[in-house]
Amino acid sequence: MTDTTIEAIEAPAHPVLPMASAINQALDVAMGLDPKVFLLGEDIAEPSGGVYKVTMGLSTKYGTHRVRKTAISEAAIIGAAVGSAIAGYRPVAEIMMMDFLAVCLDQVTNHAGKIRYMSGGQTPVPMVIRTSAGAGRGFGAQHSELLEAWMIHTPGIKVAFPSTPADAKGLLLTAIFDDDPVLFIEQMMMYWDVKRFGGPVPPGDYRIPFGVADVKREGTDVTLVSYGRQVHDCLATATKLAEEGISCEVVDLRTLVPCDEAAVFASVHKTKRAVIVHEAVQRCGFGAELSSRIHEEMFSELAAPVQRVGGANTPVPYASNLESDFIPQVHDIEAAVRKTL
Amino acid sequence: MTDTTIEAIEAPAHPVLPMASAINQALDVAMGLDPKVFLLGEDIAEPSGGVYKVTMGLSTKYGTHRVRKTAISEAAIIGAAVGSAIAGYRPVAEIMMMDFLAVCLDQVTNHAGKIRYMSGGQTPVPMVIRTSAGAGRGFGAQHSELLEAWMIHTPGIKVAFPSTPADAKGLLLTAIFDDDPVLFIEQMMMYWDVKRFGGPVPPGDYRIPFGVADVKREGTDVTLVSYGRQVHDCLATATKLAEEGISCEVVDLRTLVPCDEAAVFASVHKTKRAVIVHEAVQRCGFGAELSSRIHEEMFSELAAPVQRVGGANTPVPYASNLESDFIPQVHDIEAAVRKTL
Amino acid sequence: MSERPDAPDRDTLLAMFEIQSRIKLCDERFRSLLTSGQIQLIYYSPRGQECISAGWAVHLRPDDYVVTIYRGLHDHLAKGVPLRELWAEFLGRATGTCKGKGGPMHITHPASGLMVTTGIVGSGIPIANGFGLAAQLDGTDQVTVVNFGDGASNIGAFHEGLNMAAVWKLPVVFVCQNNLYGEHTPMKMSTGVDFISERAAAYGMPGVTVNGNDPVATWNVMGEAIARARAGDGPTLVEARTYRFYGHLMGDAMEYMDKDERKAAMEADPVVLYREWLVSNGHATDADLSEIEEVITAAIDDAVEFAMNSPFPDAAELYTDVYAETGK
Amino acid sequence: MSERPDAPDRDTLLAMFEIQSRIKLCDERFRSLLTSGQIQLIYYSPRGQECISAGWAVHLRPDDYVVTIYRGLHDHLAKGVPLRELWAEFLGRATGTCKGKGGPMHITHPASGLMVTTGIVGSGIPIANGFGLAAQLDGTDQVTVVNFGDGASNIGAFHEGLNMAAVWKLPVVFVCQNNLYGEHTPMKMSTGVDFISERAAAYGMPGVTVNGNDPVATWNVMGEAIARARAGDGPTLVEARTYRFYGHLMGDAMEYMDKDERKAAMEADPVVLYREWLVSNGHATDADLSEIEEVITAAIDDAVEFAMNSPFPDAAELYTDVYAETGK
Ligand SMILES: Cc1ncc(C[n+]2csc(CCOP(=O)(O)OP(=O)(O)O)c2C)c(N)n1
Ligand SMILES: Cc1ncc(C[n+]2csc(CCOP(=O)(O)OP(=O)(O)O)c2C)c(N)n1
Ligand SMILES: [Mg+2]
Ligand SMILES: [Mg+2]
Repeated sequence: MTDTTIEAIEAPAHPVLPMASAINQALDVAMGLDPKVFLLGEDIAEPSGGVYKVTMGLSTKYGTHRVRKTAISEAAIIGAAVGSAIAGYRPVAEIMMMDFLAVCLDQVTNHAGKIRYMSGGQTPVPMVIRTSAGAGRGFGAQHSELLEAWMIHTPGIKVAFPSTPADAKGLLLTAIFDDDPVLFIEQMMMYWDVKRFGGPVPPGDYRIPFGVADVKREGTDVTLVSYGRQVHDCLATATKLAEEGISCEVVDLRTLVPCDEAAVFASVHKTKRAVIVHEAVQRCGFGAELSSRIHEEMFSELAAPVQRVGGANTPVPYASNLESDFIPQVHDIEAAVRKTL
Repeated sequence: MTDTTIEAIEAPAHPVLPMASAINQALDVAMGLDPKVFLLGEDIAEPSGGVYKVTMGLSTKYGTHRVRKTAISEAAIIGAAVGSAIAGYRPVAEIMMMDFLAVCLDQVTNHAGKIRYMSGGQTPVPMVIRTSAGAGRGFGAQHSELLEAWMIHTPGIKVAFPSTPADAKGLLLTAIFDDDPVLFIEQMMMYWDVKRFGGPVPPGDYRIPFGVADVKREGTDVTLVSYGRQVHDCLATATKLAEEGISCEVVDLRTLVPCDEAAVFASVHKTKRAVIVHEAVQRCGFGAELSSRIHEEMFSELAAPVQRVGGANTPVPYASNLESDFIPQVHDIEAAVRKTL
Repeated sequence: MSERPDAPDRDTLLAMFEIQSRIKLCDERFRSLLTSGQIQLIYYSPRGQECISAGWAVHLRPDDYVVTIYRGLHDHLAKGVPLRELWAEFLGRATGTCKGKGGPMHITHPASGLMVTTGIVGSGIPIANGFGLAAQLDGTDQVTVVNFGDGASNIGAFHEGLNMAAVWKLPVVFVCQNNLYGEHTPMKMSTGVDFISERAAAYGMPGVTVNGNDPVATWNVMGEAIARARAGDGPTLVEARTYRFYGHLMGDAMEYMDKDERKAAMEADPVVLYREWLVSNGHATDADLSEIEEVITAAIDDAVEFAMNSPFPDAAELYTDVYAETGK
Repeated sequence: MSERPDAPDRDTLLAMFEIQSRIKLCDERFRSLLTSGQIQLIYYSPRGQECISAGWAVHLRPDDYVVTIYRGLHDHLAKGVPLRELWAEFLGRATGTCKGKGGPMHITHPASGLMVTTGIVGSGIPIANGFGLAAQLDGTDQVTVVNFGDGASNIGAFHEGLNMAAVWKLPVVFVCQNNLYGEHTPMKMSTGVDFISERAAAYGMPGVTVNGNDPVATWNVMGEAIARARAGDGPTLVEARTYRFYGHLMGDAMEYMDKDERKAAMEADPVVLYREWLVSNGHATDADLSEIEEVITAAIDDAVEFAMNSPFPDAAELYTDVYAETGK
């Protein structure tokens, strides 16, 4: 399957699409393949096809019994997904924005995440929670958070976080057919911006295995580890620093649970330096876990302490200037890289 | 104020009490000092005085208008605390067990934690959320979790986590009169076990400032950083290893937000080695953040990578043997210490 | 205790007695072993609520789904969870329904249709909708019965779950076992209505209150609600009024409960009264019922011995069943 | 449009008109500046819902509390949030109510009694109880009015909040501004009842539905509910039926809305009809009302200029107001 991945990324033949279309394709393919796959969430049916149009066309094609519009009842949405998953379905629930996980977290962590374990393996919960997330759109403190760290700290839930349309499609198809609950994080800013975030998307039933990181750029001096939209900022940083002869390798984790630590260690083994970048608040973010793991496993090899670049330790502010200061930017990544040299 | 602390810990004169009584005293003192302090939560009033008897006697003394029994409606409990706090009260809300934070997290993180910021400082939210937590009582996966990492990752909320009755009283009084929302974590196993966890409790209005760690044992070879019940396991480990001539310093953080990094760095500056211990799941736990901070600030000084000892990366199992394997034990701490030598 | 024109046939009457007795005898065994210190666990006695579970159980098929809560022993037994595996799970043994990893608060036995037991108040309700939705999408006539307490009717999950079930016309029966207390708090101190069934109207759902200590009345009400769900006519909220004989959990001082109220409830023990009614109305002889009880007692003896002699889970079990693949 | 025996005095009638017009004109200015690209922000138009806020506002004192949601401009203005600071906050400027850090979804202005604006559906309801509880404990007769939509009545916080308010008899008025849609979903597709007010009975609370586009009827219903709360007689659920003229947010294609339904609603513009009614029944001359409108327009001109010329917050503001002490 890794081959498929590499193939896909090399293949120029595939049509360039925005991430939203790639996600729509994955849902379409999954529903076509398996009648047990259905979608539920707020406003996801036609007309409208979701507030971000990600599920456009699907209720018309598969019917409103399989693309189910719900009330504003997130706990009921996740609960219905949990029960139907145990009963043999593969529900894909949409939580409109990641901050809203806070109103249904009990169903996510105490139930979706623990039921397999509490039942001694008798009742797996094969479901996906798709959620859009991220700052940068002037939505303010309650519509901009990235909370993957909460889930990573809660055993039982897998976490996928794509950076490209192809990865989004390949990871979502894998998520839907995975036998565990998967939180699938979609950074809103990438949905429809083809210019900045578009990419070639392989057709059909294209899957990317979980736990396999993707080296998006090879380099020799510093390893930049990231996921989601920040991978693009890491690539921009790498391009910028290349002009000075600083060679950055960019490792895109793609899934955080499971996490391809081996790929990270292999890269750091080569570079002896690492910078971890994510948009989520830095304090107690996933960067802390990965930084600890690298230090624990490679302490003697490291030429410098691992650096972290994350969101400011604040709620997300509204004012545009403050909001962009909150989000890690290329110059922040660049500064962190220099610290390791 | 730090003086009071040291004084208190030296003073043998003070009566030895279980942690539950120390917490009860703090609530009593606070309600006596300030009519704006009130309590709300499930079953907290007389008769019964709470399922763990921590609030015993208070509704009789202060009336049921100030010690308010509620329905099983955690979101309503925290919401009422948020609103009344903004209106000038100092509510102390009880969430019976920490796992139940998941049913009201939106009120905690999106509201209590962000309202000061979102209002540009106009509306502080001076409230406390007391919650009992921790494994070891055969309660299973949904009544045993420690979730401080979720809160530490969510700017706006302070976190206190006492290890002794005196600290519990001093920190709770500070929490109640602090102008920010404070999550106050009480490890259930310590409530009434005077033999193992009892200690002298200074009378009256005794306060311990936030952000001041307490060195519970001095040592020269390795720094053990912990909080809550695990501090006692660290002390036991230190006693055990002392027999071999290994000298452990035990730093009790007492509050995690704010965190007394200076005290940790000072100790590690002396020992060059550190082990961080907590009961919460290790992956993405607070140990990851602190380990990263130590590596980031003291990399060149460290004789060995910082080690972490946390809960297993699993839900909390029911079977007694598995449950104790889940919880970090003295032999785990000992093994981690040896790794640093 | 005269004859009841609304009573079911003899087999059903005896089937309900068998279930009630199984619950009563199992509970008595748990409490005696706990009191004597032979076993140690956190125990939520269902004693007093037997007739409710028996009332829905006899209407259900093995392929119908049941969801319940920490106070679930009566529901587990009513749905047919086998005694040996149940006892072993309560004792945290490798031979338990959940390999000892779930415990009493999380009994799960899909083979009997006991799908989820949750320790979070109210959270089984939205999950039950998922089972109902699966049956509806499958086009089967499977029914889901979800049990919860009076206190649970004040939490958000109740509201969201009942609304979704009503809007989607799900084949789910919401059984509120109203024992008048939520932990140490009387219902009237926490709840804006006198009857939980009044809340059904907020969802355009039929709601009914029944005396959950009256086996025949309960059987009738459950029968109607389950038939409605099976016919595809949507959900029902059934409030069955009952009483907790032994407070919230084993060791509860019950200082918050009215002594006379409790005394009266225990004197009107629904299982005892039902037994007398069966005999006095000639549905069974004392001997018939004693035989049923003896068979159950023997089965409990066997289950207790099985559980006590079962091994604890292997240490490696700590790390399995977290994800489909171990070691992620 | 004949005279109304149930109408308030002239001052009140004109006060309501002034509030409605302030909302209408402010909204029109926001939309025109957004359309012309002179400003950019996510904008939830309250156009069509003016009469509801005006209806409660004239019964409130400055020390009464109001809680609202992202679609809150009408409520903000009705409670008296000053135009300059409001506009500056919408534009994310240092001079805004919240120093530009909260934005439109979080307008807060305690001086006017506008205590909380939340972006999380339903979450203002439990918080409103806290203000009501504070007033009750203080022994004052302050009233709290909390505004939310029809969609919000399906989320758990609504249920928990109304139950607590009823049990504690809190001085809170729950105003459901029912504009028939929750984002892109018609109420009937998501809600088990036809009238949100029917849900009040589930808490033993009075519930009433009023035509929220009828200023006089709304004034009367709000007056009763607010008086009840002020007298210490507890909460009320008021459902005010209305319509969103411009969909969920600016840029909404509204393909999910019935064209004729929307056309009809906009033709029956409540602010326009009210203006005509005031004139035709001699409560005011066209000139009186035009003068009110001109004053408002001038104030908006001033506020827009103030906001546009205000600086963005200082970079250091990112780190302040997270905790009482900066830098924790
Ligand atoms: C969300 C949540 N809050 C609180 C608790 C603690 N708790 C366990 S049982 C219980 C009482 C529930 O009462 P009720 O719903 O009437 O069920 P009963 O125990 O009477 O059968 C409470 C408050 C919990 N388990 N979950
Ligand atoms: C808990 C939560 N879920 C979903 C959303 C996304 N959302 C924002 S507004 C809205 C619709 C709310 O409808 P209603 O309550 O009727 O208010 P209206 O917008 O019609 O005024 C939704 C679903 C949210 N903000 N919060
Ligand atoms: Mg009860
Ligand atoms: Mg609406």
